[in-house]
Amino acid sequence: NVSDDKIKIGVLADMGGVYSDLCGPGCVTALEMAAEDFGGEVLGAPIEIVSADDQLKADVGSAIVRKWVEDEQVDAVGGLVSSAVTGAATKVLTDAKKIAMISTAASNAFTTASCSPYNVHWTYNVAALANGTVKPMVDSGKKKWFFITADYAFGHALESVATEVIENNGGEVVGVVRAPLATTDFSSYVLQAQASGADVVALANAGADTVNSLKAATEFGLTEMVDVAGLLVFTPAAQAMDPDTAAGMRLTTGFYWDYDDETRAWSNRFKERHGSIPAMGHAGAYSMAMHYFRAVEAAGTDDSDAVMAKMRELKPDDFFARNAYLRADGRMVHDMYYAEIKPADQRRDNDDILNVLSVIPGDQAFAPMLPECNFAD
Amino acid sequence: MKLSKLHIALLLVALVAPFVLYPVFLAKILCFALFACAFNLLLGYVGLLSFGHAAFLGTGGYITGWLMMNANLTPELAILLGTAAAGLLGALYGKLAVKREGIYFAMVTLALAQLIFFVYLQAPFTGGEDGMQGIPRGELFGLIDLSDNLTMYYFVLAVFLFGFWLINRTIHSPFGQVLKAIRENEPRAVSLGYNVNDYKWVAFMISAALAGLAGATKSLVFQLASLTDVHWHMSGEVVLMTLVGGVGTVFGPLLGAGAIVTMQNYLSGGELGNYIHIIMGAIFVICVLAFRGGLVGELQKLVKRNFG
Amino acid sequence: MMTFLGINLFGLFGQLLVGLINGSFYALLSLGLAIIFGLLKIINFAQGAMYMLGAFFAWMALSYFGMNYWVALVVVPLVVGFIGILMERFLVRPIAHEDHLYSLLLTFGVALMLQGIFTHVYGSSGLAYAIPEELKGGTRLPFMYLPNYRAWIIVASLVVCGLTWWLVEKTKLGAYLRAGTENPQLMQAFGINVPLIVTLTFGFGVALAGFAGVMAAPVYSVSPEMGSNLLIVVFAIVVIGGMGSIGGAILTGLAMGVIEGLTKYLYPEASTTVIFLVMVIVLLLKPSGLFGKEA
Amino acid sequence: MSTHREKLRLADVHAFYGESHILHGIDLHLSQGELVTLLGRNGAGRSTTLRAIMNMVGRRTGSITVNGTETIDMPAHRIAHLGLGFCPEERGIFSSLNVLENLMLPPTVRSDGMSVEELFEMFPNLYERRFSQGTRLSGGEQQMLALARILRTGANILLLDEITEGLAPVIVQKLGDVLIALKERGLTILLVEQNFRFAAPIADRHYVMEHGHVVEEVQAHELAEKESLLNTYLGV
Amino acid sequence: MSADYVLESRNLVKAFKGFTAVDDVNLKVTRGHIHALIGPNGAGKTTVFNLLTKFLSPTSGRILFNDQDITPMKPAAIARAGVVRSFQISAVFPQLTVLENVRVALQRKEGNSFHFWRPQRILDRLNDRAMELLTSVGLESFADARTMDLSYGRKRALEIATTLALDPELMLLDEPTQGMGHEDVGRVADLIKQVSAGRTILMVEHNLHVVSKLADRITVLQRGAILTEGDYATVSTDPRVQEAYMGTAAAAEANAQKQEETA
Ligand SMILES: Nc1ncnc2c1ncn2[C@@H]1O[C@H](COP(=O)(O)OP(=O)(O)OP(=O)(O)O)[C@@H](O)[C@H]1O
Ligand SMILES: Nc1ncnc2c1ncn2[C@@H]1O[C@H](COP(=O)(O)OP(=O)(O)OP(=O)(O)O)[C@@H](O)[C@H]1O
Ligand SMILES: [Mg+2]
Ligand SMILES: [Mg+2]
Repeated sequence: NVSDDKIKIGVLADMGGVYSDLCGPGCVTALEMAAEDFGGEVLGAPIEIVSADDQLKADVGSAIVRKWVEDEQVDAVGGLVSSAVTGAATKVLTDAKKIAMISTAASNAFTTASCSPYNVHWTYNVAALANGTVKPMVDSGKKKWFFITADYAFGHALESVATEVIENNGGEVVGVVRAPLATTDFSSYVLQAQASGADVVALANAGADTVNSLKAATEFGLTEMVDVAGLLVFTPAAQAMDPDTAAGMRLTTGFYWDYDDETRAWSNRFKERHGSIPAMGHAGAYSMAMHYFRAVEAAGTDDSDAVMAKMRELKPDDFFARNAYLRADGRMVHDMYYAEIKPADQRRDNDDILNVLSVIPGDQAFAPMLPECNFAD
Repeated sequence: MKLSKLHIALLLVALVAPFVLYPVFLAKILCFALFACAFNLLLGYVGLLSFGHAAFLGTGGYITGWLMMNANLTPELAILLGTAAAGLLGALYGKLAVKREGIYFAMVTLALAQLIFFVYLQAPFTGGEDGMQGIPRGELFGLIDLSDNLTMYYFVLAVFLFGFWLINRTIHSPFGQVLKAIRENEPRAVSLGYNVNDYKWVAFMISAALAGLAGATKSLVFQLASLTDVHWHMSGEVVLMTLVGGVGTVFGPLLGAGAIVTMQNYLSGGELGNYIHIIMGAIFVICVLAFRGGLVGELQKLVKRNFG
Repeated sequence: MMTFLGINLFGLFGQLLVGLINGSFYALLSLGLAIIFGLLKIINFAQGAMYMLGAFFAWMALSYFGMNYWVALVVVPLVVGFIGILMERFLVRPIAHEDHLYSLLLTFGVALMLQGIFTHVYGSSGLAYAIPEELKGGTRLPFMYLPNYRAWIIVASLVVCGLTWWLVEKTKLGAYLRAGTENPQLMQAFGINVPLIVTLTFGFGVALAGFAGVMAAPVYSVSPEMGSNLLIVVFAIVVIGGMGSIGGAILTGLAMGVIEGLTKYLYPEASTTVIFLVMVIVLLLKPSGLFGKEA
Repeated sequence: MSTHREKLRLADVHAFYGESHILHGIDLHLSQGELVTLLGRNGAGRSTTLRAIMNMVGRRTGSITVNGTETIDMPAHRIAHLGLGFCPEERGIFSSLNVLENLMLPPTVRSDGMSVEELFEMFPNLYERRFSQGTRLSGGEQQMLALARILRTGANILLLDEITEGLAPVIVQKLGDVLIALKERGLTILLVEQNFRFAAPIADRHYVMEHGHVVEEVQAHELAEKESLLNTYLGV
Repeated sequence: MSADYVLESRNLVKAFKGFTAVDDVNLKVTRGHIHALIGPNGAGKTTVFNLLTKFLSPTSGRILFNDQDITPMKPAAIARAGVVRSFQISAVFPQLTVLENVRVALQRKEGNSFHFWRPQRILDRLNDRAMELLTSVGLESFADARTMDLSYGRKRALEIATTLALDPELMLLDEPTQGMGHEDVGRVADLIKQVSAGRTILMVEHNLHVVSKLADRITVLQRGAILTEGDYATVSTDPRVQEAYMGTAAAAEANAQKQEETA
């Protein structure tokens, strides 16, 4: 009862751009591993993985997805990195009633403002980051916040969610600068942050922007005066930071490869194949694909509605998904981790980068479901 | 433009192609081909290198998209208005830019396009870098449903043929004759009493409007208008398409657009995605070193050598 | 705190100084481009990639050979310059007599390839390169904390810019260069080895980008994309300054740093756009750029 | 003849621009202190002959010896250093340089060139306009500059292409005097000239060219008797 | 009476940075004349031309064409008003055919030059007139040749044909015989004479033979100012002109000629 007698998964990701380390070729590897681990077939139909480079462009991504579902019988699309591409891709997928398996995009819109019965958002989202990183700091008495925000939707979303958390917990936002994407020099913004009298300077940006803004913060002595919080720091970015600069920085992540034996076992397998340790998106992509295969098997069909129902019904449980369940809005709720970047002298090697400080239970990390996004039948 | 055997053969190919290839892909090629042809009108026939043509492509797309989503218009009207908007923007930009020549012209157009990029980046209605998503394709003249890809393709083909015809007519019109003279010897054209800037300006507007038409159509095909279309990379890409196809040739931009879109399409899928930049870069280097005439230019050379 | 018309003056001074620092960096970058673009009339789109190479080579030299910053500052530009010479000799020269568009396309291709190769090998997240020991720390000024390395950027780039300006504008070499690009054949007939001068100049311009890359490594993250974004801004600076004017490129670089800095303070979202706004205005008022000779 | 040192000899020189074959086996020679003209109609190949000597054509074959040195395989930039100075038909004034820079541009190839003062005395217009941009000069002034420029280098074999073009008669007359003076200093001059009235009284010999061939050689003293022949070639 | 003058300049001045190229020039060109502008190199002749056609803007002074002030007009507008120039360096459209060159000029008056939606065919009705013009300069057999391939003299002839196509009231010719072989010089001089019928011509020329043969009136410029004016006999025997411009040889010839005439 499988359409076209195969289960075909597309991996749409940034294969060569700034996010390619977060979920590019690595996500292809992760999905291939999932397919193999599942035995290479579901319900007797072979699993096929195809992949494409979205070049971080919404139009390219949506065109690829359109072609996959209209012309190449793709059943579900994984990867999905930048929020812009993901937004465009989910639109196409929803129209075609195919499942979007979002592993790395940060925006919470896919389960709120633009939620859809076919969206599955697995690894993390901006709300979890804000709840994870911001709340403990506000609670510890750091009330005045300054934002250096990447001037695009993801940055705005991160900033607004974090602001909400700050204000709900008795803090205040004393200033915001919106830096254009891919700004090379953040010193001007750092000076503004310095002048603001904030307790915490929050970096509502990602990737190279985070690395560069932190660099400037250290250079201009900002880190000595106030706390700098990276709201979204993936392991590759943490590795790219100057260890002296980054040491002690707090962050929230959906996965850390060195957390326990289970995570290490999978991560080492991944590293063997891919060459570097997995970032959270890689692990999420694997975990989600495994759950999808299980659901297809349980449903006895690859019909999206049936599979989605099964995915919600079955509890995901593996090295990645702890205390996890898939909510009716497509949000996968699971344990998140509050961690800090290790100082250079405590690192075994460059992979040994985080100290997990605490586990944040999924229900505290993720915002509650909106009623209008409840797709349970 | 007389219909030659070549034209008829190409037209037949275009008519049957969607039964062999994915129609949306073909429609994309046609949109970019129209864009490149519009650009080539300026570069190839007036000698003006615009490095900001993305502004018009994007404007056509955004305006049409917004109208389709908010104004409840039929697609042909939305496209018409999108095209007109791009033409208006072209009128404004052209007025400023045609006063300059050579590299300065290129730079003025680039700078103006960057300003437009900024506007679209910040303006709320464009959706920022998420783009304008889920633009409905609507029903042509309120009758023909365009949501079917094949129907959409034939509509795009019709739009393209119209644009292509208009460009070729322009080149071979009394106006085109003056443009040619201006390109050859501008001071002489002035001394014959031609306000050369006005002619360049009109050519710029035509080119901008047609680029807008391409963008407008494209936004319907993909149901999306995004910043990619206004980014300077896009302005660069259209230069590449035209050069790869052959500057100042009738079919060059069409072929160039086809080649580049196909290449991107092919490279972005699967294993090669990783190498896309390396391979594209290598192709450009090789093209420039060995096939400067562009595809059409080299073909013409080959034909001449073997049959001429 | 001192305020004037509601603006925090100390804050403003800080912004101005930071702008000046960035400006001296722009000056350094636009210098290489101005030489190649303005004097040789070659539109070198690979200049950004050469800048990236400079930064990466510095990183590689340190990681693989233990070569420190100061040695790298001398060696890396030479290596990058040599790559430039090879590029000129084997790629650019064969198409020198063709339309300038082709050199643009060619160097664009080279830039894509280099960027692709480095992304493939080193990923895109960027690499860390520490500020050299000697320049760590900073000085506390009344209105801001000035890191030593930033001060060094100002000094180093002004010295390099000044020397280059002298070389091109005040020595006969500069006249040979300008004349050689205008009518190479006649210069040859005068007994000047124009191809050699062109090659060396190209190499020198590229080496400057390499130098800027090494300078940038400790303050910006070393990543394959670092050059491509900067390139177009630097092009704009060269055009605003006036093509062919070395002094123009330097002064405009400084000025644009300051203007951009102020924009970052007043309307940060527009900070990457402001330079293009300036460019439109300048080109409309003074077609050949601020310091360019009227055509 | 053997008393005079031979400065320049072309033997069976062919020259090509791309595919077009312009010179078809040119033979000519100049001895020290001679002033020889190349006559011919528009397009006969006179300018091309000069350009071939400087290796400024697409391709050239045959033999070109300068001061006894074979130059046919020499790169263009080494030829000037044998003592050749070339004043091109289109003048080649550089717009990116001012008048003085233009004047000082070509490297000196021998030590006994004319000084800048001497040149300014000869062409006062240039002195007056010495800081203007080269191409802002009037047509005639540009012509003066082009000539002055190579007189400075000390070249002792001059290849001059249509130097009286666009000059006022009074200057043309002065140029004639200059050429005679140069000749007396021992310089060797190959002159391409339309203005036969100018060339006839000062030249020692004339070569007549047609369609890329040298069709006639006329000594100065034969001018009168060969006038009708010249008329048919040149349409004087 | 001023109506006799097609063109007048009043106190025309052009100063470049620290240098006055044209200094208070009052030029009067009589209708129907061939008027020559001569003078030493750098005297300002080309600059005067540039001012009259607004390729340069005068620093001060006025230009009257048929008593109408054309000083503020744009170059193209001046051309349309009937003042058309040729260039010191040959100006043709090299890639167009010879016929098309002339047609471009004829086309302007058709009023369809902006019609980008109409086929080129509609220009064919201009072909007869174009051929007529080509015939008048002896180029009829080259009508379909690419202009690039024409010899220098023929390009000049074509340029004159193109200029004639505008039917200008006043033609400005800057050194029309420069760079020509003797044959061509004669041909072009004849041509100028021929086309001067019914219109006025202002020309700059260094070839005194051509000047003496064609010019009805001559203005001599020196250092930007008018040195003297008159017919060839008057001007050429003026000792100041002889010294500044003609040189002794030409002067001797002119003097001899004058003596012959008076004798
Ligand atoms: N760069 C070139 N490419 C192709 N053909 C050329 C080139 N330069 C000159 N020719 C051709 O070579 C021939 C000889 O030209 P050349 O300039 O030597 O003539 P010339 O005798 O000096 O005549 P002129 O009086 O016109 O200067 C002409 O037919 C001309 O068209
Ligand atoms: N744009 C300019 N800027 C500065 N000086 C100029 C400019 N144009 C011309 N001149 C100067 O003005 C003077 C007059 O130049 P013009 O070209 O009018 O002379 P001309 O009489 O035509 O001489 P020729 O007979 O040599 O062509 C010259 O000395 C020239 O150097
Ligand atoms: Mg010649
Ligand atoms: Mg003149």
